[in-house]
Amino acid sequence: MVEMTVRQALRDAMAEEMRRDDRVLLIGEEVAEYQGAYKVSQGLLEEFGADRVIDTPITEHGFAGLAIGAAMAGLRPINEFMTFNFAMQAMDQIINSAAKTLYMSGGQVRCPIVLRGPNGAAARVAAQHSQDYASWFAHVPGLKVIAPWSATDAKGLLKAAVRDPNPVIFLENEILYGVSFDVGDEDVVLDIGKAAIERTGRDVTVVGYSITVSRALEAAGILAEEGVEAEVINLRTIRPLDIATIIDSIARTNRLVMVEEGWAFAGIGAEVIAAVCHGGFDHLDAPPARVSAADVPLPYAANLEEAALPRADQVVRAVREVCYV
Amino acid sequence: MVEMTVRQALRDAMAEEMRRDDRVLLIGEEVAEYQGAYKVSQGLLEEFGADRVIDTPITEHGFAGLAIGAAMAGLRPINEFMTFNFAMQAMDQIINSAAKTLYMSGGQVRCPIVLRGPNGAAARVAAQHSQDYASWFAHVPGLKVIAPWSATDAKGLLKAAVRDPNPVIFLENEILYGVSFDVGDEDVVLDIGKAAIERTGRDVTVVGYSITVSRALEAAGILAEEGVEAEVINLRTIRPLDIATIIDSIARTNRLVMVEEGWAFAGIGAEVIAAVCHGGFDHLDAPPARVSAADVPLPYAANLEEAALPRADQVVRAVREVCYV
Amino acid sequence: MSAAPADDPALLVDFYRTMLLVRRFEEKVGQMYGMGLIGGFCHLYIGQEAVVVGMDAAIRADDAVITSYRCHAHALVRGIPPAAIMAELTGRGTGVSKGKGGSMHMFDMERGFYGGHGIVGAQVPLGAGIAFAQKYQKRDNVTLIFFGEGAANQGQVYETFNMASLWKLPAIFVIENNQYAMGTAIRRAKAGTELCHRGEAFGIHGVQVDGMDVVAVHEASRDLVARVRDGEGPMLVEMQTYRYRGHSMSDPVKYRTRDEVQKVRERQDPIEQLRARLVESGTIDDAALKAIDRDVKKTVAEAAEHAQTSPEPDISELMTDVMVDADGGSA
Amino acid sequence: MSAAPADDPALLVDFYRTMLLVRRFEEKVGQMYGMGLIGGFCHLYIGQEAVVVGMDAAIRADDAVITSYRCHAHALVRGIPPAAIMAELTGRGTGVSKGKGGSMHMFDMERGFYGGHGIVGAQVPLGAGIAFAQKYQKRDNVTLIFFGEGAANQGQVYETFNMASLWKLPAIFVIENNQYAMGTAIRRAKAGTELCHRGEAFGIHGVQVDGMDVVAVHEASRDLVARVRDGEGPMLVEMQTYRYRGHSMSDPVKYRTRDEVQKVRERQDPIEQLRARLVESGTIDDAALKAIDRDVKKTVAEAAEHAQTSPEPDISELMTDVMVDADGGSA
Ligand SMILES: Cc1ncc(C[n+]2csc(CCOP(=O)(O)OP(=O)(O)O)c2C)c(N)n1
Ligand SMILES: Cc1ncc(C[n+]2csc(CCOP(=O)(O)OP(=O)(O)O)c2C)c(N)n1
Ligand SMILES: [Mg+2]
Ligand SMILES: [Mg+2]
Repeated sequence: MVEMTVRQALRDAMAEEMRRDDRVLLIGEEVAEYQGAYKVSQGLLEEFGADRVIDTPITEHGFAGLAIGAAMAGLRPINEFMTFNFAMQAMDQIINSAAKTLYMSGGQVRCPIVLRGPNGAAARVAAQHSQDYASWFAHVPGLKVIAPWSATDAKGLLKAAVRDPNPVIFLENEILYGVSFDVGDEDVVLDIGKAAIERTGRDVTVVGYSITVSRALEAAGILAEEGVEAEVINLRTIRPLDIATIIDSIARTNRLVMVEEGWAFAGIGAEVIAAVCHGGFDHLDAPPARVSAADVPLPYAANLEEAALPRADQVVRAVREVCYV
Repeated sequence: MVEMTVRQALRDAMAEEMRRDDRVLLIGEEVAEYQGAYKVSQGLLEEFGADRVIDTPITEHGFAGLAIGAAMAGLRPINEFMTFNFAMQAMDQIINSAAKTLYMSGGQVRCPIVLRGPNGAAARVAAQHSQDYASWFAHVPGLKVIAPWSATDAKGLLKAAVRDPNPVIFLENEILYGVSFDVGDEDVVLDIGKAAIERTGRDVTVVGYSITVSRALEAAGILAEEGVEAEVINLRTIRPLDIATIIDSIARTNRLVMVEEGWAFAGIGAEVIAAVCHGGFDHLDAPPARVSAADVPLPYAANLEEAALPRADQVVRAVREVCYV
Repeated sequence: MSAAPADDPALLVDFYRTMLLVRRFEEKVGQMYGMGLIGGFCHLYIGQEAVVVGMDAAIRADDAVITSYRCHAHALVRGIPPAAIMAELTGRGTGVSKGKGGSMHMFDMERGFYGGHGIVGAQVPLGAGIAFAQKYQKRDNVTLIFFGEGAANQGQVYETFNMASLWKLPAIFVIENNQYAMGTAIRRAKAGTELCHRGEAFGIHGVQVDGMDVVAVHEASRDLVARVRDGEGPMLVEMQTYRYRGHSMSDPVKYRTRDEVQKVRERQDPIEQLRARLVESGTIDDAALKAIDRDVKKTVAEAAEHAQTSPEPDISELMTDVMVDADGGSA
Repeated sequence: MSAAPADDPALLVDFYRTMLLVRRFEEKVGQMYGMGLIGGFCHLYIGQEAVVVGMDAAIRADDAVITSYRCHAHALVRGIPPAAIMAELTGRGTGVSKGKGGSMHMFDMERGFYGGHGIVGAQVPLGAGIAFAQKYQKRDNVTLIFFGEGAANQGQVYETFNMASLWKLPAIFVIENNQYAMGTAIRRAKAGTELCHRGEAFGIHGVQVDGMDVVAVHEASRDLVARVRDGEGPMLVEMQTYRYRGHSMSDPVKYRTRDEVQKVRERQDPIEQLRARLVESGTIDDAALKAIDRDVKKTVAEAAEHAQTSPEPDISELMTDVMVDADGGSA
């Protein structure tokens, strides 16, 4: 076991895949000379050169469209959005070109691209820089959507994403970049579409993705002291959703709390609950609960920001409610 | 009672509001000289002149941004997207500027704009022209989201949207434009945020919005012949969602079928089910069911298109399942 | 370089045949749409034939082409069988996109035909991406990126000009200026100079060409293609052309007079112009013209027949092609 | 028109005072950020003072201004109390946006200050919309739309140029060319000609101005504002300027040498240039300079004090300002 930050894991995944396949390239704002706005591409320009690590002008619509076209023409671009907030400029190309063209062309035009970057809230960057796009992207057939939590997730899933022949949305988290995790030292490629049980427990199933897995685990620690054993599921992939793992867990715990950093309305929690109702309604001994961001644009003030984002104590409270304790 | 198409209702709503308030203007592609790509703005140029009925170049990002800026500066623009598919070009301005600026400015910068146009599938226009954006927009605080079904809805809610001091997404349906409905002949302004019960019934609650209300009513007709009485709820407004009306109905029927034309994953059906679980779990005698579009980009071929979109027979089947008949 | 096109009778006859094929094909499409055999949006290319025919003849089979929804002609001249295009229009399983794309979404990867895109302007960055791939792979190919004069107001076009110029991509931006974007005459939507200058601030050389004259189109294109292939970087050409029909089949065309259309047809029709030239120069005689006519009609009739008799896609196709399987198959 | 600024000593002294206020304010912000009193992204304006000071003095109080996230200076010169800006930076309830917006999102509707926008380029169409409203309401106002040279590559800028020109909107597009967009030097991101020409294809006249010389800025601005106010339509100005500090507080600035920065500071500093001019011309003496210095320091110190002692917003503010109530209140 070695310790590694999520940032390093992402970097290594890209470097390894670029070594393996020379069709893989990295394109985005400040990815080359600056080494990434968040230093995720540290060293890649030096190793792979300016033909494969490409700084773009500030033109998300254009460069994402260009990268998508390049993928259709046989390359395997990794397109970094400095943050996913800026991907809204490129939304049409992501949805109408990347996600739909394989189908519209009767299976001819492939688009093996990874669209990656930090998603959701960072620290105090306010409403325009803090949105979680998981539910938007996961809504759309033709895309795969991944949201890693640990360094293992980050590395194994990013490698899988690069190798996948489909467009993959890869939602990172700026706050997790600096967090260290134990990782196995081999060159693991994880399966897209499989959730991970990060902690087992018999009393309640707590489902999270990305940074909310940390919140869920914190909550599980607190709950354990009260004698409540929470099972914590890290979704890892959001589309396709590994509903089997979730229902399997609920079949044992009979209770569900969903924790997401995005807004609740038509969010991932809504989908998980609806899918659980469909496939595992009879397992539920209590109404499933959601812990989400407050239904507001994210505020800047420290106290308001803290109040807006999901916290472990809210998860604890929600668990107590569904467990009737 | 008079008969009126949804197209006329929308037109009249705009004309009446433009007569009432000279800050109201219509801007978009082909809204003036062409009288609207779908003829919704028929006659408005003639009555209100080119200063208030404004044809734009094909630049959704730019003109929607411009209209949003004009709203911030005190006008009350109605911004037509020829279809909502093209609003993806303007997504950043809609979300980051229109929805979030009031909050970011501590309540100072208002944005009284209506962003309207046809949403979802028309007939055979294939994947890039057929997306339902209801769940995307409804995910975001700071927006109101309306999806009228009947001519009454269309007129009363569009007038309310124009008068609302907030940004309103107004999702029309191209196929409904030509459908006639009985309407009261007075100048009604409906409440945003209130659902309508279009048919009462004791056995199951069927919830739809926009064109799926027609599917739900068709299904209810078929079911009635079998002795199953379906209550059909027309959401009318999607954000804020009138969950009270839904739960109230389920308290009587104990069963829920949600019909939406969009994709299921993190869709409006998911939200309705999650919200019902939260507020009315104990009323449910069966797992709530969803009828949605097939999880694919919409195909062109007639047979595939028909198979992809939700139909009354699927609603009937879902009702039978939740009613265990 | 081979002989100038004006001196190459075989090439000119070929242009004639192909333009006629496009014209007759589109006329048939119009009829079939009227009969309800084709659905959705359907945009005909009638009037603009010289542009795509003259340009396509200037590139190689391994080069790439991308365009908008108004794509039947581009697909035809790339060599996609007319029957496969027509079957796509009728939504049949033998269509070039298996019936899933329809009129606006034709693709043929084997022929370097990248579509067929429904969103105005979307093909411009995509096309630059194809050119980017050509350069990345060190192939001496070029990409033709067709878009309308209406699309030329979309911001992504300028973002693309900037990147294409910065990175010297082998892209040719072709503005098909047919004077109208739906019901909007160009002067109502475009401020400033002629469109051929719209790339200049980004360092992209632009030319304006009479897009009703297939020889002029072809000569200009040969020059541009040679320079772009040589690594000079992207270029822009504004083709001045005209569409005779409505924007799409559902357009009542109230924004211009019949007279305006009639004048263009009489004075500038690309097919008539070339025919007159071929006849005057004695390159072709009446019998040969008739033979071409017959041939083209037969091809179109067969395509139409095929498109009506082919079966709809199997219903199982609904769920395929959403994702490529990891093992490589599309399922 | 009033006297040329070069002949108006009071105006020049005022420029000096305001530029110094911006400089000292931003220096203080930098310190407070370092102390952890300010969070998130924070972009300082140091080096660029002449642009906003010279331009703002050319418009009226009822005109409008909109800019990017690098907005503290624009807010200050519009007359927003420094204490309210500083309290916004520390996220307090007395901040100009009630602490909800932070560094990038300052607004003051009473002073025609429309923000403070975090998305690169977003303010350009928004600004055109404000100009549209001015024209619609038949007011003789103008809107200044500030954006960076990096933002000048965003497509929405060209869409806006086209509409602003078509509709003759009273907008002035101000490119603050500070040579860098984050870590990207302009030549690495911009193909083609100088930025002042980027509007020409859309019929927008452009000028290039030494943005380190407040007098030059002001003179050019007076001319542009007068013409735009007169209904000549939109204009564009490229201000050549320089930022001394990193892009934001978290930028290690490895993409240029200290020497490069040092040279600009020594030779072109806007405040030093004006001071030298004022002293040489005898307009101001040492004592007066010191008094201004003292004044400015005091203002900044008071603002900083206020910003640290004001309470955080009440926690109930979390859920307010998402929607305006139908009755008109914001709740
Ligand atoms: C982004 C977007 N906006 C609007 C439309 C609707 N639309 C389809 S074609 C068209 C006109 C395009 O005109 P032009 O670019 O000149 O091409 P032409 O149709 O003349 O070939 C419009 C407005 C669309 N498909 N996509
Ligand atoms: C659409 C978008 N893309 C990227 C960013 C990240 N970003 C913030 S500022 C900036 C550089 C902008 O440079 P410039 O326009 O020159 O303005 P300056 O910062 O120099 O004032 C970038 C890339 C963003 N905020 N929005
Ligand atoms: Mg056109
Ligand atoms: Mg800059």
